[in-house]
Amino acid sequence: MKARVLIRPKEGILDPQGQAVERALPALGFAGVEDVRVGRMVELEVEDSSQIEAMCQKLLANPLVEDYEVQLVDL
Amino acid sequence: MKARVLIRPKEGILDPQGQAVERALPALGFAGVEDVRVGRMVELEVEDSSQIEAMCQKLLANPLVEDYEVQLVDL
Amino acid sequence: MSASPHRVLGLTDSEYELICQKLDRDPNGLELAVFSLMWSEHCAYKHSKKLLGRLPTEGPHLLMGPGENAGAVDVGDGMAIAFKVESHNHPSAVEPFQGAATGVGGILRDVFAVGARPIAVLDSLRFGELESARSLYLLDGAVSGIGHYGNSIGVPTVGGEVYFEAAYEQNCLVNAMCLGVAEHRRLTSAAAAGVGNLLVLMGARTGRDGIGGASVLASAELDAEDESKRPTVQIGDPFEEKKVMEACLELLDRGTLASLQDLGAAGLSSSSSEMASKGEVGLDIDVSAVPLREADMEPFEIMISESQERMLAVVEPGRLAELTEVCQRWEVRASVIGAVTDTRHLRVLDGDAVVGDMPVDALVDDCPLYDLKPAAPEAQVYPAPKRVLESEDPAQILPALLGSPNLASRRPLFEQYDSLVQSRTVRRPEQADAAVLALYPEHKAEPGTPRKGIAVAIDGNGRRVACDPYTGTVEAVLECAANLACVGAEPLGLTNCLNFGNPEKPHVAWQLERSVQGMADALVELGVPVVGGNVSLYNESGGGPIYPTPVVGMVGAVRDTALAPGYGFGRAGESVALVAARGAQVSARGSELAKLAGEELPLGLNPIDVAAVREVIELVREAAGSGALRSAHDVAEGGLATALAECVLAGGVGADVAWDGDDDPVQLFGEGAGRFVVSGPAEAIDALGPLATRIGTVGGHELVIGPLSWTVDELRAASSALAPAFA
Amino acid sequence: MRFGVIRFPGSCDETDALLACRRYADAEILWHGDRDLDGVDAVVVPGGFSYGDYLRVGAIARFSPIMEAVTEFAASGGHVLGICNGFQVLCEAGLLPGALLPNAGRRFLCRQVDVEVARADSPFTRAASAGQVLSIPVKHTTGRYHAPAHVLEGLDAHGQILLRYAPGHNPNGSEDDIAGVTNEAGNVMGLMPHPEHAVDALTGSEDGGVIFESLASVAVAA
Ligand SMILES: Nc1ncnc2c1ncn2[C@@H]1O[C@H](COP(=O)(O)OP(=O)(O)O)[C@@H](O)[C@H]1O
Ligand SMILES: [Mg+2]
Repeated sequence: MKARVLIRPKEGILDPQGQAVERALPALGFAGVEDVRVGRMVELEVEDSSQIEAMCQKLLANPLVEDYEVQLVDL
Repeated sequence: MKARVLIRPKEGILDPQGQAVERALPALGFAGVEDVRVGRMVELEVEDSSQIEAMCQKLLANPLVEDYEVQLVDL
Repeated sequence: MSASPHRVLGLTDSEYELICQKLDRDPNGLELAVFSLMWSEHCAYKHSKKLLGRLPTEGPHLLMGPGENAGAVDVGDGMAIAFKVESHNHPSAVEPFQGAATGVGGILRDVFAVGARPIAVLDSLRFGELESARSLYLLDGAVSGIGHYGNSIGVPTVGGEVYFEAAYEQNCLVNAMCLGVAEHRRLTSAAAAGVGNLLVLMGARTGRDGIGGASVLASAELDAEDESKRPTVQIGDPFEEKKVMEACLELLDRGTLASLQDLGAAGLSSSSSEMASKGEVGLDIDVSAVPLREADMEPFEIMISESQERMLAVVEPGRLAELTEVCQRWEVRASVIGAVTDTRHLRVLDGDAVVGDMPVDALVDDCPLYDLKPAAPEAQVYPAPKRVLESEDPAQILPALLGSPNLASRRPLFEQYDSLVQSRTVRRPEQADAAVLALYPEHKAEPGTPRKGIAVAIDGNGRRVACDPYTGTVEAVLECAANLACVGAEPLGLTNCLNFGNPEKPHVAWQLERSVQGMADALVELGVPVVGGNVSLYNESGGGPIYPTPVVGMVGAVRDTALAPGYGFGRAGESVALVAARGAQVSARGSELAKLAGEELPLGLNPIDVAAVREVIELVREAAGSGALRSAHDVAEGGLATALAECVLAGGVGADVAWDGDDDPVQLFGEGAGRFVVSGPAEAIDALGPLATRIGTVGGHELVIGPLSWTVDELRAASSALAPAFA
Repeated sequence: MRFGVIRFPGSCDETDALLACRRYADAEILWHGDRDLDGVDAVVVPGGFSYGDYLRVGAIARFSPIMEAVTEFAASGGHVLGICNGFQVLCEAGLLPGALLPNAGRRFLCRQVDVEVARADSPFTRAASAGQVLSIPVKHTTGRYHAPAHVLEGLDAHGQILLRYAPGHNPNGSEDDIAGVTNEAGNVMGLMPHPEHAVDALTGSEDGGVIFESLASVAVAA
């Protein structure tokens, strides 16, 4: 089973990368974009999807500063 | 409208981060995990979702080495 | 036959016929692919090999000259410094971050392939003018990529240079230089030796990276077809290379390997045939034993893949276990993929099937070499720079020069590089004209015991070479030597990268020929040998050729690094002097001032009396090396006033310089080889003799030049012009 | 007194740290795959790019076998010093509070900065004096110290902040100008600046030596 873990900086934590994207967009002609957050995505093939939660907690995300969300993509 | 851009290394392109995670997982007791790819996620609020494609091409992704996928999350 | 495969691969019809003759048959697809790469400009030096023969390659300190992955010089105590500069121009134009990163990765491999531990990287960069969004993008990407690779692998980036000129708008240049340190007895050759020995591929798995890169990306003009080359961009993995490097250095230290070679352009094809050629042996390679990143790769793809972070070693069968043990500990893949034979053929097997069989000599030595057909142009071929400076008032000109992208402070750039790791960096960027590195960081300061070291600088002002390929190149060599002199270093050897346009064009051939001659003449006069280098041709596309850009990197020995002066003025009350070669000339021709004023590039610069410049270089070197001087700085782009401003900025203290009222901008801002600004106690300055003229005194918060004055803060603000490029 | 300096795959500053330690005591390299600390008196988790900084800085290295031994060593009161990447690893391992986030300026930054010693009564700073300003380089992309508000308050209350960037020298946007912190017990310290690159005037500064000197003197005293 294919799983996708989306990881983003927690609400309230400064996200300089997101800010940089937000600053760059108008110059490229894109107006009306707000609230840009840059995070990570980890995609993996797992046999046992019940492991994913533990993997996120232990390795893939740092729960102190990051939120995550798991998407399962059955094939 | 909230959009989420998922960016991953292109098929066939070396993904050093994915490799590193894949190698680390067994030691942590997670067996049966394969095909790990580490990419980025950009979340943003856009007024006009038709701009997103162009934003990806121009700024958010590097189409030379990355594929991307857009998810729209209507609120 | 419009689409003959050999033509698509870049071979001429007559080259193809020659290949058929050498094989006594038509090559198959794999063989054609391998030949096309081995006979490419990049690997065979078709248009430059004859010229390179003019460069002096012998000197008292030389240990290993051109021909190996990196050259090496003796620094005493049984220690050697190996070094080389290499280009990664085309890959960087396609994808600046990965192009520059893998450029650093590649030059690091060349250095540890000869058994030296990399201790420093320098970068030499050329982009179009900064107003161009593309230049900004390339600059940002290349700098980030160099930092990414060098920082992550733990090798400090201690110096470099960057210029912005419209001539590089379509073709940026990214050259990287690396230095490594080794005991003499550890210096290793790439020559495969010992029939029956095993060929081991170490490091990353092989993917489709850079397929076609060497023949297409690395030696053809870029065009709108860039798009189609994109999926084969090479990705760098400094973490992998770090492990491979540690494993290789440990293996060499134990004496486990018979020889070692990096995989660079043309991948396995080039590395294996070079090893076989140097060792006068043959090699059998089984592509089915090569670990792949993508399962379905064809044998020819495996042979030409440019996947990064791979090394090829030859090992005696009895020592394979030792090799495997070391590699396992470093978590480095190692696979036996073949063996050394006595056939003098490169045989490629896919399991049991022979899929290619080529004489090594044919691959490595038999590519036809071409004579250049140089012809001097009748008029300057480059358009005049855009005028950006209206004022003729020296008070305005100095800040304009300091703020011009070619002269502004490089701090926003080099702060992105770790310049300190390995704890050798005695003089950092913008402290001195050359980086100074301690040879033995583990030694402690002991009174009376010198802290031995080396110094390194890299130079090459393409615009001046465009004005005069001969004199411009002489100047580049002299500037490097002058930079070393300012920290008291005695030059040991030089590496160079020749970045030029299409050598089949007569005026480019002329630039190349004159430039190499200038380099050769200057080096003979200085007594400095070339230890190796690289050639990058065909740097042109729609916009015409780049400025001819020979980049030279020089390494020197420093007796006591603790004495090496920086260029910042130090103590109030000390004297400032101009030290100039006998008959040194100053002119606005081809200067930065002329560029800002939008003047045409002249055809021809004032000739240089190299012997006279050598004399002043030696004078400054002796004084700087003995600790007599507080500061020493060579006068280069922007002339005397700019040099003074740089000394003020680096020292954070002003200076008062007498000026006889004549506010001729040429005297203040004109350029020419063989001049230095030094400071120190009056007695030390006077001891320099007749070539030195006291011109002022250190002190205060302003730079005063006769009737002109600028505060230190004004100067600093002017020179901070690059910061916005990295905001 | 013997220091042990850990070498992970991708460590870069471990040799520098080893040489720095050796100016004040004996020191040896510890291999990430080993499970014991060879009886060393203090552990240094060095800087660099362990596991390439892939996924998230420090995230993979903290699972190395040797980190189990370091965790036990710390629990029993042993002194552990994490420098830069080592600081990141110790935070990931939960041996230190908080986390290190990307620099406010996003880029890698290598710069000599001034750092103030906030407390000189710790085993890591006892050779310094309170308020002393040390010139030490930083070099990192991910050095912005962050902790939730209540944790920050606790740090202050328990005297866990040992080093602060001097006014105008905060290179990364760290909260409260924090450059170095300890755990509550005070025996584990992490800092972003690189004291091991500041132990010899020849290469710019010897101010960082006080950290190693402090540790060496505690272990000897103990
Ligand atoms: N401009 C030059 N000056 C002197 N030596 C050169 C120059 N260009 C190339 N060489 C030498 O030719 C040899 C082949 O160079 P190259 O193909 O770049 O080596 P590699 O494949 O190891 O990178 C090297 O030994 C190199 O030092
Ligand atoms: Mg090589």
